[in-house]
Formats: sequence, structure tokens, C-alpha cells
Amino acid sequence: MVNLVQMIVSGIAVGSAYALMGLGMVLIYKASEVPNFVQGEMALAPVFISYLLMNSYGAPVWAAFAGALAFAMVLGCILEFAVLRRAKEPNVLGLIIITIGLEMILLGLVSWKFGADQRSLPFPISSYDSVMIGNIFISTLDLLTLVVALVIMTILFLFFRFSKLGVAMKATQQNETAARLMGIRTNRIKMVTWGISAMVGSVAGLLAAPVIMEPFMMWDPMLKGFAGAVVGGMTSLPGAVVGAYLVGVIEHLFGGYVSIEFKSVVAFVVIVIVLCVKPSGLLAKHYIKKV
Amino acid sequence: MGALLEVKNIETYYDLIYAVRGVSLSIEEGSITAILGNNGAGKSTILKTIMGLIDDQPDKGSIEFDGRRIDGKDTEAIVRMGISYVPEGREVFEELTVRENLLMGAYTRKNRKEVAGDFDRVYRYFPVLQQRQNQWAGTLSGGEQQMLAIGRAMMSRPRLLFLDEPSLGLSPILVQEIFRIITAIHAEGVTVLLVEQNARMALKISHTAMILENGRFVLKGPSAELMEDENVKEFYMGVRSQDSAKGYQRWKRKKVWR
Amino acid sequence: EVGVTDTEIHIGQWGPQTGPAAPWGAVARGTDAYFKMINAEGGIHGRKLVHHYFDDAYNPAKTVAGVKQLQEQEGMFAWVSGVGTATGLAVKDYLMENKIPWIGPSAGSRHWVEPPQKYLFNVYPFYMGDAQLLCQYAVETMGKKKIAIAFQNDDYGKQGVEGAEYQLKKAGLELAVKVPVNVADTDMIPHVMELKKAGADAVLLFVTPGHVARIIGTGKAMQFEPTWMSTSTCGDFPLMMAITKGLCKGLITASFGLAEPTGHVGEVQLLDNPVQKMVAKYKTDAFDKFAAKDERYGYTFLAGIGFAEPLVEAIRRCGKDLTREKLVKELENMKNFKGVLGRINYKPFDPKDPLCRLGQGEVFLQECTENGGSKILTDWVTTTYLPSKAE
Amino acid sequence: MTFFSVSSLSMVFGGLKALDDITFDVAQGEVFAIIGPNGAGKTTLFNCINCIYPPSSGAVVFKGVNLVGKKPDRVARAGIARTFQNIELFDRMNTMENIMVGRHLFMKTGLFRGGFMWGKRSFAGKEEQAHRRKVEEIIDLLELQVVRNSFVGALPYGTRKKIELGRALAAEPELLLLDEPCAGMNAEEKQDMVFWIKDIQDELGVTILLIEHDMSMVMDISDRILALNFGKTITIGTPDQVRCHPEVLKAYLGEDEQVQDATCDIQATDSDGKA
Amino acid sequence: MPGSPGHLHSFSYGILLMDMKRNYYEDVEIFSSGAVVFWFVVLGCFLAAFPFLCKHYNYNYYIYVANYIAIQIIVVVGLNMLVGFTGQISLGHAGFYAVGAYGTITLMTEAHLPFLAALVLAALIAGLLGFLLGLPALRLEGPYLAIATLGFGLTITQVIGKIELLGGRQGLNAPDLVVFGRELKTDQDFYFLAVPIAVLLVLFARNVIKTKVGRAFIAIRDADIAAETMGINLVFYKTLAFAVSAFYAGIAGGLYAFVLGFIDPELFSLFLSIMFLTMAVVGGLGSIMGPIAGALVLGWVDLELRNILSIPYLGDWLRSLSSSYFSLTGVSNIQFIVFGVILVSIMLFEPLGIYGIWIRAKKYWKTWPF
Ligand SMILES: Nc1ncnc2c1ncn2[C@@H]1O[C@H](COP(=O)(O)OP(=O)(O)OP(=O)(O)O)[C@@H](O)[C@H]1O
Ligand SMILES: Nc1ncnc2c1ncn2[C@@H]1O[C@H](COP(=O)(O)OP(=O)(O)OP(=O)(O)O)[C@@H](O)[C@H]1O
Ligand SMILES: [Mg+2]
Ligand SMILES: [Mg+2]
Repeated sequence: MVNLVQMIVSGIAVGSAYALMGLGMVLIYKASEVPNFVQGEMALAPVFISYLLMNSYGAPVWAAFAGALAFAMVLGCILEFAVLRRAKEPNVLGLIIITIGLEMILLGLVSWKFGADQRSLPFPISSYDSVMIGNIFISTLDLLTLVVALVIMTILFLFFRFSKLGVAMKATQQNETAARLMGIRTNRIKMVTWGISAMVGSVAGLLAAPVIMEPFMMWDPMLKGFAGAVVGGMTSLPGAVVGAYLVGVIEHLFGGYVSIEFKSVVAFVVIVIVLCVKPSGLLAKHYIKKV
Repeated sequence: MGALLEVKNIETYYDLIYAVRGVSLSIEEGSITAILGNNGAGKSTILKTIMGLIDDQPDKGSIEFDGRRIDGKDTEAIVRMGISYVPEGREVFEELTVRENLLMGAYTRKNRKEVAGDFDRVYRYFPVLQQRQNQWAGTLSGGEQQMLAIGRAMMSRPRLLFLDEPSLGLSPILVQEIFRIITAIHAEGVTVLLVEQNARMALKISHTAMILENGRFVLKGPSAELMEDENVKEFYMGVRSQDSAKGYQRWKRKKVWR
Repeated sequence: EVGVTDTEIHIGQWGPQTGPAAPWGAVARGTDAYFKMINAEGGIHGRKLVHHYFDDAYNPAKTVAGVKQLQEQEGMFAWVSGVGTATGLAVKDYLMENKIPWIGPSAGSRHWVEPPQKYLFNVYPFYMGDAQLLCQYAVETMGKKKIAIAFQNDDYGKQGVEGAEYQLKKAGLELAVKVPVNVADTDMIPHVMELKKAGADAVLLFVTPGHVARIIGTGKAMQFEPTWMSTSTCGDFPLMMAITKGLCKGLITASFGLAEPTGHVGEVQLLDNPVQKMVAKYKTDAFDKFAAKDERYGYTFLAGIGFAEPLVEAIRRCGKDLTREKLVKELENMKNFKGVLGRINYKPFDPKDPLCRLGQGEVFLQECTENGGSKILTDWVTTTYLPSKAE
Repeated sequence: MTFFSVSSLSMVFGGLKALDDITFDVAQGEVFAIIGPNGAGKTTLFNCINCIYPPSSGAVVFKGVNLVGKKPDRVARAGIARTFQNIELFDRMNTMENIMVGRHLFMKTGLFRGGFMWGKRSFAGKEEQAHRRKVEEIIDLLELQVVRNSFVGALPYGTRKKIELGRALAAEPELLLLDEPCAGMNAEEKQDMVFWIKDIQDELGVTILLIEHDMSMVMDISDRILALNFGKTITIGTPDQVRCHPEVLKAYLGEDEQVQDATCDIQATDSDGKA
Repeated sequence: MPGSPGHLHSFSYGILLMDMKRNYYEDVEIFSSGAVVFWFVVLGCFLAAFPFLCKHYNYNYYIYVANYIAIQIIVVVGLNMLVGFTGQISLGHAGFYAVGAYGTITLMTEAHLPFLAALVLAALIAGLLGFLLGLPALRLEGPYLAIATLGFGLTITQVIGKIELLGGRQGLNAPDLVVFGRELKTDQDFYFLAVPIAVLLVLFARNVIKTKVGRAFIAIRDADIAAETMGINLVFYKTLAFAVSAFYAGIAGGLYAFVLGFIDPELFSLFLSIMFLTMAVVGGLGSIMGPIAGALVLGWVDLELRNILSIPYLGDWLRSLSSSYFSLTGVSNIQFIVFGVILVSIMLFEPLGIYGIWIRAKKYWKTWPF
């Protein structure tokens, strides 16, 4: 019993990191309908920037983190402004390939600058301490990630639910031309969305880097976040979070009770099953095309 | 005082297709202008060009709204200046509710009270929309979507309203309804530019009308005059010498102009 | 001979410089600096070593492309090192069929010696040896009863399991639990829970340094702190200390060289023994002079030197008149050659005896100290080569 | 046996009854029109006949076979083809290929025979050509020659409607469902469309179900009319009966002068003044 | 992912229009005109002479490159049937590739089938798996389908890694390659196996696309409901598309196993699937030439980029740049950057990919000097 609870708790803990990545992906998907493969690297670059700030310029931790977040915002905006917006007559697959290309560029730049060595990001909270609730452990860093993910999710959810801008973002995604006809500055909206998404992602990065920091570190969380977002329904923010937690918990339960080897793929199998029942994910409304 | 909208000799290309071939028009404040024309004549293209929806177009010519050049500006900016456009094929936000669609129409407006009032106004014009407030727009019937599109455009309180085939696919009663609403909107002081296939109705409510063919205007004039024109009668209003299709006569008169 | 001129000897090497395996890129860069050092010292019998290494991103298709291109267009005398099992296997047949010597593949795969190939000389000690010694030490010296293993789900990890099982069987024990780790896994909680559940008091970690860090860290967070033991792969203590933020103090790893335990069990200093002197020389003459300024002086870099030493030695022994056949002869005659690694021995070619191309079979143990230094726990121990079960 | 009949068909979307107990039947060779205000459920009715939506209850019987529960492609196989209100063409094919898709059911080429189409004497080659000829006939009939090789995505609306009609015709249906074929056309084009529909009925003997808002056209060509409102049947009858039905007038026609004029005086005159 | 045009959405028809045919018997022929016959013969001769030319000029290495690219062409042409023509996305093609590779080897070593039989059988197994994967895929689209197929790709390698018969995680050696009693040892031998297979499969794909099945695929992509009402069985054709493209990947995988001589599960990673998709899209979806161009260009660039630092001047410049602003140990990552820049710039400049550029060039040529 303790074991089961422990697995669920730790599943939720790792799910939080996935959730942050998933939220970032959903944001961008909502704005531009692109499954964003550069999400991981948009988070990676700011993490290394914060490392650089601390290591080479001796910035204090908080300043380095603030710098990283600011950089993430700028990076996201720049990517949208300088690249994605320039796509001529884009189709979805073309945009996906562009994000893959950007992913390579950013990854290349980071590895070029920092080499392949593994490092560990200085962080005020030790990743090896843990909180014990009864017999259940949760590492302090995981707990922090969980809290941060929930806070960010709540803010984003409220924003989309109750602000006009949130609806405008949805409108932009569904029919950009029509959105422009409403006077919505779709370009600006998309740009800001990319910025915010990069920020959300880099929070995940900053919370993962204290353990191991290396150029490929965001790839796995990105995929899991993507998977979570898809299970939740690519257009639903709460969906992304629920999906990510689902992925985390399933992984842990499966790893604990069935087979650790298949732990990392079982989530995908479950996803396929979920999608067979609900083709647009758990929380997104399914919309039957009307002819 | 000059015209509200002054289009001078614009030319528009879709890649290699030469769709609008030198069109000028000027719209007086407070008028209803109708553009008639065959399929593919380029009516929609003119509107899209004015709205800045076609990249890098117009290729030539100038467009002035309220004395200011608007060609080359972003669509958003043009909309914010007070032009509203109801596109052909409705283009509602399919996965937003009716209410959210209308809210988006009022996106540029700051005054919440006024917006709330406008919601009521739209619902008064189109009571169906109120019933379907929380339904996704994509699941509305064609006519309902058309009403939504017009309602949405009105939410921004435009000075100039473009309507691209508003009666497309509407039932006769709704066609009359829509035209009544157009006149009502006009009565509130909105200038209207109307692209229509339903020539009879369009000519009836408009002051000026123009006929577009192959990207050029071939006929312009006060609507009342055009209504009397033989060619217009025959080709655009379906008034013809024989009784009906039941007569099985298949002859066609060649158009005289061009 | 191909790749040999009056003034030059062309040696090829592949290895990842990019991609997830890029940390192993230092191997090739180590070899490069080493060759430059030799050239700076006047080369070998008047010839300079020309080192051609390329990045294959750990993708065998690219390895084949690069090897064929270099071999056919530039002409390599021999190939040295080369990181990765799949990459090496993709070119093995090509090199062997064309009778091109290949010395010191840097991956511990039994494919190198099963069946032995005339032109392929292994240097890297196999991981089952690490496991044997670690288990032996844990059981005999430390008195551990429950030994578990977390192993990477591939050749590397499987060898560890086999070695550990072999050794424990001798002591009448069994592995408490075997936990597989996929290379892509980042979250180690289920793995550690499994280890904890089994109540292991010593855990062998046959995984990458990153995973070692994650597992030890996760263990700490879950208040599970057995004796952690690992392989030579994770023996770069300064690196390990950095990525675990000091947590890996007390980690015991096997080592196949770069330090000389003989007679000096205890804290390592710059001792008055030949290996330490050599390592010091490589630091000043190869690393300081020829490595890129952002290169890290670490285990991987030095390993790149270590794998190439037998080749250089054999070329030296060949004398002025250098041919591939002669090189093979000289290598076969190598007995107890001592570079920075353990003793290296080859035997005349015997298609049935893997040991004739095994090279090094000894390891020793070291423990990570407070400041990332190492404390030597055992002397060199010769381990048993376990042939793979299938064959 | 009736040729085609719909009996107590209902369709519910969430809480909305889009179709409520619809019953009617159509005789072979008839032009049967369906009118009704927007949102009355006309398109939904077509979708149910096509089995794109599964009806909540009721039956659709075509030549003695109940279609309900079948897949749309089975319905097509049974001999029903249709056009769509919001044109559903294959945008990145040219006109000819679009119409060729209509021949799908008649072609026997599979993956292998298709893949091994080595020249025009192979099985697939011969079949292609035979069907191309058929398609040519349709292109000629609908006067689509000019656009034969252009991609349909950018063609004018009216042309695309014609291509859709051509595609449906290519399937050689016995029952043809036309969803607002004349929407967005001017009077002249409408007139052409009327002729074609007539030709299709007379020369090809196809039974036609027609949704249309242009009353003069509906009155012209239909043999019988079904009027719907809010998913319920108002009336079924001949054009003259329906035209005068008070509820139809109230819910649908309004004071459409064209139709009312037609009742008293066939020559449509232009009433002046602005509404 | 079919892009729904919408009325306001402008398309690249303008370009495509230029490539239109004038005579409808052309389509039925393999060669639509004399000029095409001519070029085809030239191409054939070139392909036949290529290895000898390479040998003659001592560039044997390029025979290997050609083999490798031919294999990739097979996968990408197959993938394009699915992605480009049927409008489904797959991020799991490395999985089918793996099935082909493992299947061929195992059928040869365990069932003692001759190579070609094993190859086809393995590809059929891949096709069957494709069909099975196609079933859940029926209801999915866009990112949902992407994730489902991605999951398939990851799972299949895990499963293979678990099966000892398939060598588990340690991998599997390919047996000797014997075709019709002749042992193929050199790259040149292999060339005359792989390239004809590639040519055959490309022609097959081209014919399929030109006929009923292909039209059904395209119809499903552009408007699935309309396609259904025209009598196209969605279930059948969607799964068929999956099966066919998986079959292609299977054949390619079987050949790939013999190019490398050794396979392990790690080879068939997600990166490979992404690479295939990239080649298809960058080459130009929805055409036959596109994927070929994509596989050719990107495949070659991917192989050759490792030499970027040996380019005279550029290499030195990059190194000096690295030592002052970046790191020298990471300098090889320039490859990533260059590859990424190539992808991004092709897609930005031309949404139809390399094929689009080709058509533009052709159009320019035809209408030159206007
Ligand atoms: N996106 C586009 N790409 C290329 N050509 C286009 C595009 N949109 C329209 N065209 C072409 O431009 C010409 C004018 O089209 P437009 O849509 O303006 O006609 P229209 O008068 O509005 O016709 P309709 O009555 O059908 O709406 C047509 O020949 C059409 O084929
Ligand atoms: N997929 C759906 N989900 C929910 N409601 C739907 C759906 N399809 C249609 N409806 C509703 O069913 C009703 C009938 O729609 P339908 O499209 O059949 O109308 P119609 O008679 O064709 O109207 P029009 O003449 O405007 O095309 C409408 O109120 C519409 O909102
Ligand atoms: Mg138009
Ligand atoms: Mg309808």
C-alpha cells in the first residue's frame, strides 16, 4: 500500500516536469497549430544561459534565473518573429520541419558553446533532500516542481478562461485570417505566445538542470510532455497537465509492478488506447466535421 | 469632403493569375454600394485586396480610407481604422462558441458597457444566435453561421462594412431579413459595400452599383438605372423572355458588352 | 605499405563528437593530442603520425561512410580506438577483409574477440571483469550479503550482470535484484525503489555516469544509501563529484589504469612510480600543449591515449621498415607491455582462442574521496574472461 | 416497392432535435426538393441518408434495402451520390482527377494491377483510358473543358460546384443528392444549372433529391417538395401546394415577391422601392 | 495532416499549374513523352555505369553512399505515400524499418530462407504491422497520430531489445548475402541489388499514385467525407496506405541490415523516424520526385557534413571562431547547425520543398526570358 502511494506520488512528481513542457507545447499549438519540436531546446538554451551567468559572470542564483527567463521570452519571440512568421504559405508539416530545424540549430549552438560535458546547475534547493509525509518520500526539488507547475497552470488557465486575449489566442489558432479581420494582431499574439511558452518550458529546464545538465537533457521531458499534452487533448491546458500526470503515474506504476524496461514506452501504449476511445484526447472537445 | 473609400486603379495577382485588372471605385460616406459580377470575376479579390489579405498586393494602384493610404498596411490596422469585412464563406471561428465569436468581433473595443449593449443589439437582429449562444459555431447551420458572421462584424462598430455575398445559401425569408438588416445597419450610419449574386435584392437596396467582369468594371451607375438595363436584367436578374426552364429552350444570348 | 610514406604514417579513428554520445568524443581528441606529442618529440623512426579522426555521431552508417572514404581516398595504415559497439561492428568486416589492423576499440564488446580476428587487437578490459572484482570486494572485504545491480540495457550492462552472477555464484550468493536502465530514461525513482525494496546493501551500477548521478541522488532523496559501486566508465571522480554535487563520495569503481596501485594501496598522489610519471608527462606534454583550451583533462581523454599506446609501441618496435604484417607480428609478440593502462598481452593468432587478442585482463578498485581524489582499494587483479553464452 | 423512402427518421445532436420523425418517399425519376429555413435540418437529412451521421432512429430504405448503420461508401455502392453545401472537392487534384474519383466504384484496378501499370496496354492502363472517356463525356456535358487540367482549389465557386456535380454524376448514381447546387451563382449560371439538372433527370433517368433556397428554381424543376422547419415536416406536396401553404409562407418564404408574383403572374416584375 | 484550405487561404496552385498535362493518355504511359524516355534512358545508363565510374576514378566510397541513399529513397517514397498522399503522419517509421531489418536477418538465419524471400516476407510482416497500426490511426489525426505512431516506433525497439532470438540489446550480425547463388560481398555487388529494387519500388509507387488507389489516397487526404461518399472505403484505404508504406520501410530495412552488417535496437531510434519525415517533407510531399530529391539531398548532406571542418578556409575559420567565442571541443556541432539551417531555409523559402524549387526552376526556364 505504501508502495502504491509512493509510486503515485513520485509519478506525480516527475509528471510535473512533463506538465510544464506539455503546457508550453499546448500554448504554441493553440496559437499556431504547430506541434513544437523546438520546445525542449527553447528551454535548454535559457538553462545554459543561466549557467553561463553564474559561472562566467558570477551572477547570483536569482539573477541568473531571472536572466534565463527573460532570455527565454526573447528567444521565443525571436524564433516566431524571425523564422516561423516568415514561412511562406505554411502547411503544418512544413512548420513541424521548421521547428525540427530550429531544434537542431539551438541544440547545435548550445553544444558548440558548452561542449558535451555533463554538469550540474547550482541551485538553492538540494535535489537530494526530501520531504517525508508519513512513509512517503518526495524530493524537495520535485515538490517545488509540482508547486510551480500547479501555479503556472492555474495562471494560464485563468488567463485563457477569463481574458479576452485568451479567446483571441484560440481564435488565432482556428482561423488566422478571420482573426485578423477582427482586428486581432495575430502576429503579436503568436509572438508573445511563443515567448510565454519558452518561459514555461525553461522553468521546467531550470528545475531539471540541478540534477544533470547536458545538451540532450530536455529531449525526454519534451517527448513525455508532448505525449501528455496529446492525451489531455492538444488544445486544452488542464488537459496537458492531467495528461502529463497520467503519463508520470502510469510510468511509475508500470515500472513498479510490471516491468521497468517497458516503463518509458508503456505511456505511449496507454496513449494509443486512450486515443482510440477519445480521438482528441481526454479534455478537448471532439468536434465532428460538419459537411 | 472626399469619398470615404477611394480605390484607384488597383491590380492584383495571385502568383501568376491576374485577378483584378485595374479597378477604381469610390464610396461616399453613408451610401450602399453594390458590386455584381459573375463567378470568378474578382469581386472577392477586390475586397480582400482592400483589406490587405493578399500578401504583397495590390501590385499597382492605391487605396485610401478616410483620406489615409491603407494599401500595404496590415489587415489588423485596417480593421482598427473602421472597416469591417464579412468574408465569403462565413469564416466563423468553428471551435469557439457563438458568444465568443461575437466577443472577438468586439476585440478592438475597450468600453465594456457599449460592448454589452452591442451584444443585445446583435441578439435583437438575430434572435437565433441568442438561443445558440453556447454552441460551437462550427455546428451551426449555414444560415446561422452567416448571421453570426454579420453579427460579429457589427460588433466592431465599423464605419464601413464589407459584405461578401451575405445572402449565400440563405432561405428566402432570411435573405429578405438580411437585406432588411443591412438597410437597418445602414440607417445607423454605417457605409456598406456589398458584393452580391442576388442582383435583384442588391440593386433594390443599394444606391450605386457596379458590374465586374474578368477583373474589370464594365458598368457603373446608380442602381435604379442599372435595374432598367436590359443586359443586367437578363444576366443578373434572370428576367428572360421565355417562361421558365420547363420550356426546354437552350439558347443563350451573347453578352453585348466587352 | 598503404598509409606509410617516408615521413608519415596515417592512422584513422572514428568517434562521436556530436549527439548524445558526444562525451566520448574526448577519446579521439586524447589520441590526437598524444600523436601530436609524439610528433613533437620527433615522431617514430623519422615518420610523423598523421591522425585522421571524424565524427560519426554514433551512427554506424556514418562510420562506414567515413571509414571507407578515408581508407580509399587517403589510405590509412591502421585504425585506432573507435568508440561504440554498433559503429565498430559496422566496419569490422570491411577492415578485416582488407587486412587493415585495428587496435584498441573503445567499447567492451565480446564481438572483438569472438571469434578473434587476426587484425583486430582489443585493449579495453571487459566489464565482466569489473563486476567480478567489485563483487569479490563487496563480499569478501566488505562483508556485503545482498548485492544488487542496476544495469544499462545493452551489452555493457549485460556483461556486468554476467560477471556479477559468475562471481557471486562462487560465493554461493545470488544477485538480490537486477534492474534494467534504458539509456533514455531520466527518471530513476522506480529503479531505486526496486533496489530499495530488495534491501540491497551494495549496488553495482553498470550505467552511464549521468545515470549513476541520478541513481545516487534519487537514492539519497529516498534515504537509501547502500555502498555504490561502478565501473571504469564512471571512474572519473572529479567529473562524478561535479555532477553529483559531492554526493558520490565513497563510490567504489573499478579501474583499468591511469594509476598504479602496485604497492600503494591508499590515497593516490604523484608517486614515484612509472605510470604516475607517465600520466604526469601526458598532462604536460600532450594535454597542456595540444588539447583545445576548453578540453577537460579527464579519464576519457587519457583513455584515448591509453588505447593508442600499444599501437605506437608496436610501430616503434617495427623499426624503419613498417608493414601491416610486421605490425601484427610485433603486437602478437607484445608481453606485459605497460603503458598507462594495465599489462597488455597478445598471443599468436588462434581462431579458437579469444584470449589471443584480449589484451588487458586486469583491473583494480578505487574509491572516491572527499575532494574527488581516488583512494586505491586493491592491487591489480586478473579477472576471468567469460565467453558469451550463445556461442 | 417504393424506390426510395425515409421513414420516421430522427436525429439528435446533444439536446437539439435536428430531425424529428421525418417520413417521405420518392418515386423513380422524380425531382424531389427539400426546402426549409436555415438550420431546419436539410443537410442533416442528407447526411443521414448518406450515413455520414448515424440517425438516432428511423429507416432509410433504398430499393428495398435499409441503409441505416451502413458506411457511407456502402451507400455510394448502392447507387447514391451527392454534392455538398460547402464544396468538398479534392483541392490538390485537377478537375479530371476529381471526376475520376467518381469512377472509383467502377474500377477494378487494385494496388498490384495499379502498381504494374506498364503502359497503356496493361490492365490498369486500359481501364484508365476507358474511364477517362467517360469522364470526358461528363466534362463535355458540364462544359468544363477549359478547367480540365487545373487544380480545383483556386477555381471560382460556381465552377467548383459544377465539378462537384460532375464528380457525383461520374458515379452513375440512381439517386442524386444535390445540396444547394445553385448557391452563389448568378441568374445566368443558375439557369444553366437548371438545364443540367433537367438533362440529368430526363436523359440519364436519375432520381434527384434537391436542397435549394432559390424558390423560382425549385418551383421550376421539382415534381414534389418537402418543407421542413425545426426538423419537422411542414408539408409535402407539389410545388403549387407547397407554395401556398401558410406555414411555409410564414416560416420560409416570407413575402418573397418573386414567388408570390409567380402565383398570380408568371412574368416577374420588379417592384420598386427599398425594403 | 491535411491542411484545410478555407476560402481565404491561398495555396501554391500557381506553381503547380505550370506542371500540368495536356494530353490525358500521357498519364497512362510510364513515359509521358519522348523527352522523358530520353532522360529516363540517360538516367538508366548513368545508374548502370555509376559504380564503374566510381571505381575508375577511385571513389569507391560513393558506391556505398549510393547504396545508402537508395535505401533511404525507398523508405521516404513509401512514407510519402502515407504522409504526402494520404495525409496521415508517422513518426514511427524507424519501427517498420527495424522490423524489416530484423525480420530479414532472422528469417535467413533461423528459417533458412533465401535472401529475397526473407526480404519480401519481412517487409510483408512490416506491412502487416503497418496495417495493425493503421487501425487505431483511423480515428486519429495531426499530433494525436504523431504521438501514437511515435509510441509505436519506441515500443517496437523495446520489444526487439527484449527478444533474445533477435539478439536482444546486444544486436545481431547479418549473415552472408547470397542472391541467386551469388555472394554479394562488395559495395558494387550490393549496388546492383539495392538500386534496381529502389527503381522498381519508385516506379511502382508512381503507378499506384496515378491509378485508382492513389486517387483514393489523395481524395482521403483532401476531403475524407466526400471521398467516402464517392464509395471509397476509408478503413481499407487508410490502413492500406499504412501497410504499403510500412512495406516500403520493411524492404529498406532489410537492405539496410546488410549495408551495415550489424544491427541493434538503438539504431532505429526516434531520430531516424524524424529524419525520414524530414526527408519527405523537405523533398516535397505529394509528389514522387520530391521524396527522392529529399532523400538524395538530405541523405547526402547528412553523410558529408562530417567533413565540414576539412573544407579549406571555412574549416579554419570555424575553428578560430570556436576558440574565441565557442568551444573547440564542440566545434563538430556546426553540423547540426548547418543541417538545421538547411531545413529551415528550404521550408521557409519553398513550402513544397526541393520539388517546389525544381518546378520553379523549370517554370523559369520555360518562360525565360520573360
Ligand atoms: N487563392 C487563390 N489563388 C489563385 N487564384 C485565385 C485564388 N483565389 C481566387 N483566385 C482566382 O481569382 C479569380 C477571381 O476570384 P474571386 O474569388 O475574386 O471571384 P469572385 O468574383 O468573388 O467569384 P465568386 O462569385 O465565385 O465568389 C478567379 O479566377 C479565381 O480562380
Ligand atoms: N455535427 C453537429 N453537431 C451539432 N449540431 C449540429 C451538427 N450538424 C448540424 N447541427 C445542427 O442541426 C441543425 C440543422 O442543421 P443543418 O445543417 O441540417 O441545416 P440546414 O437545413 O442544412 O440549413 P442551411 O440551409 O442553413 O444549410 C442546425 O441547428 C445545426 O446547428
Ligand atoms: Mg467571391
Ligand atoms: Mg444545409
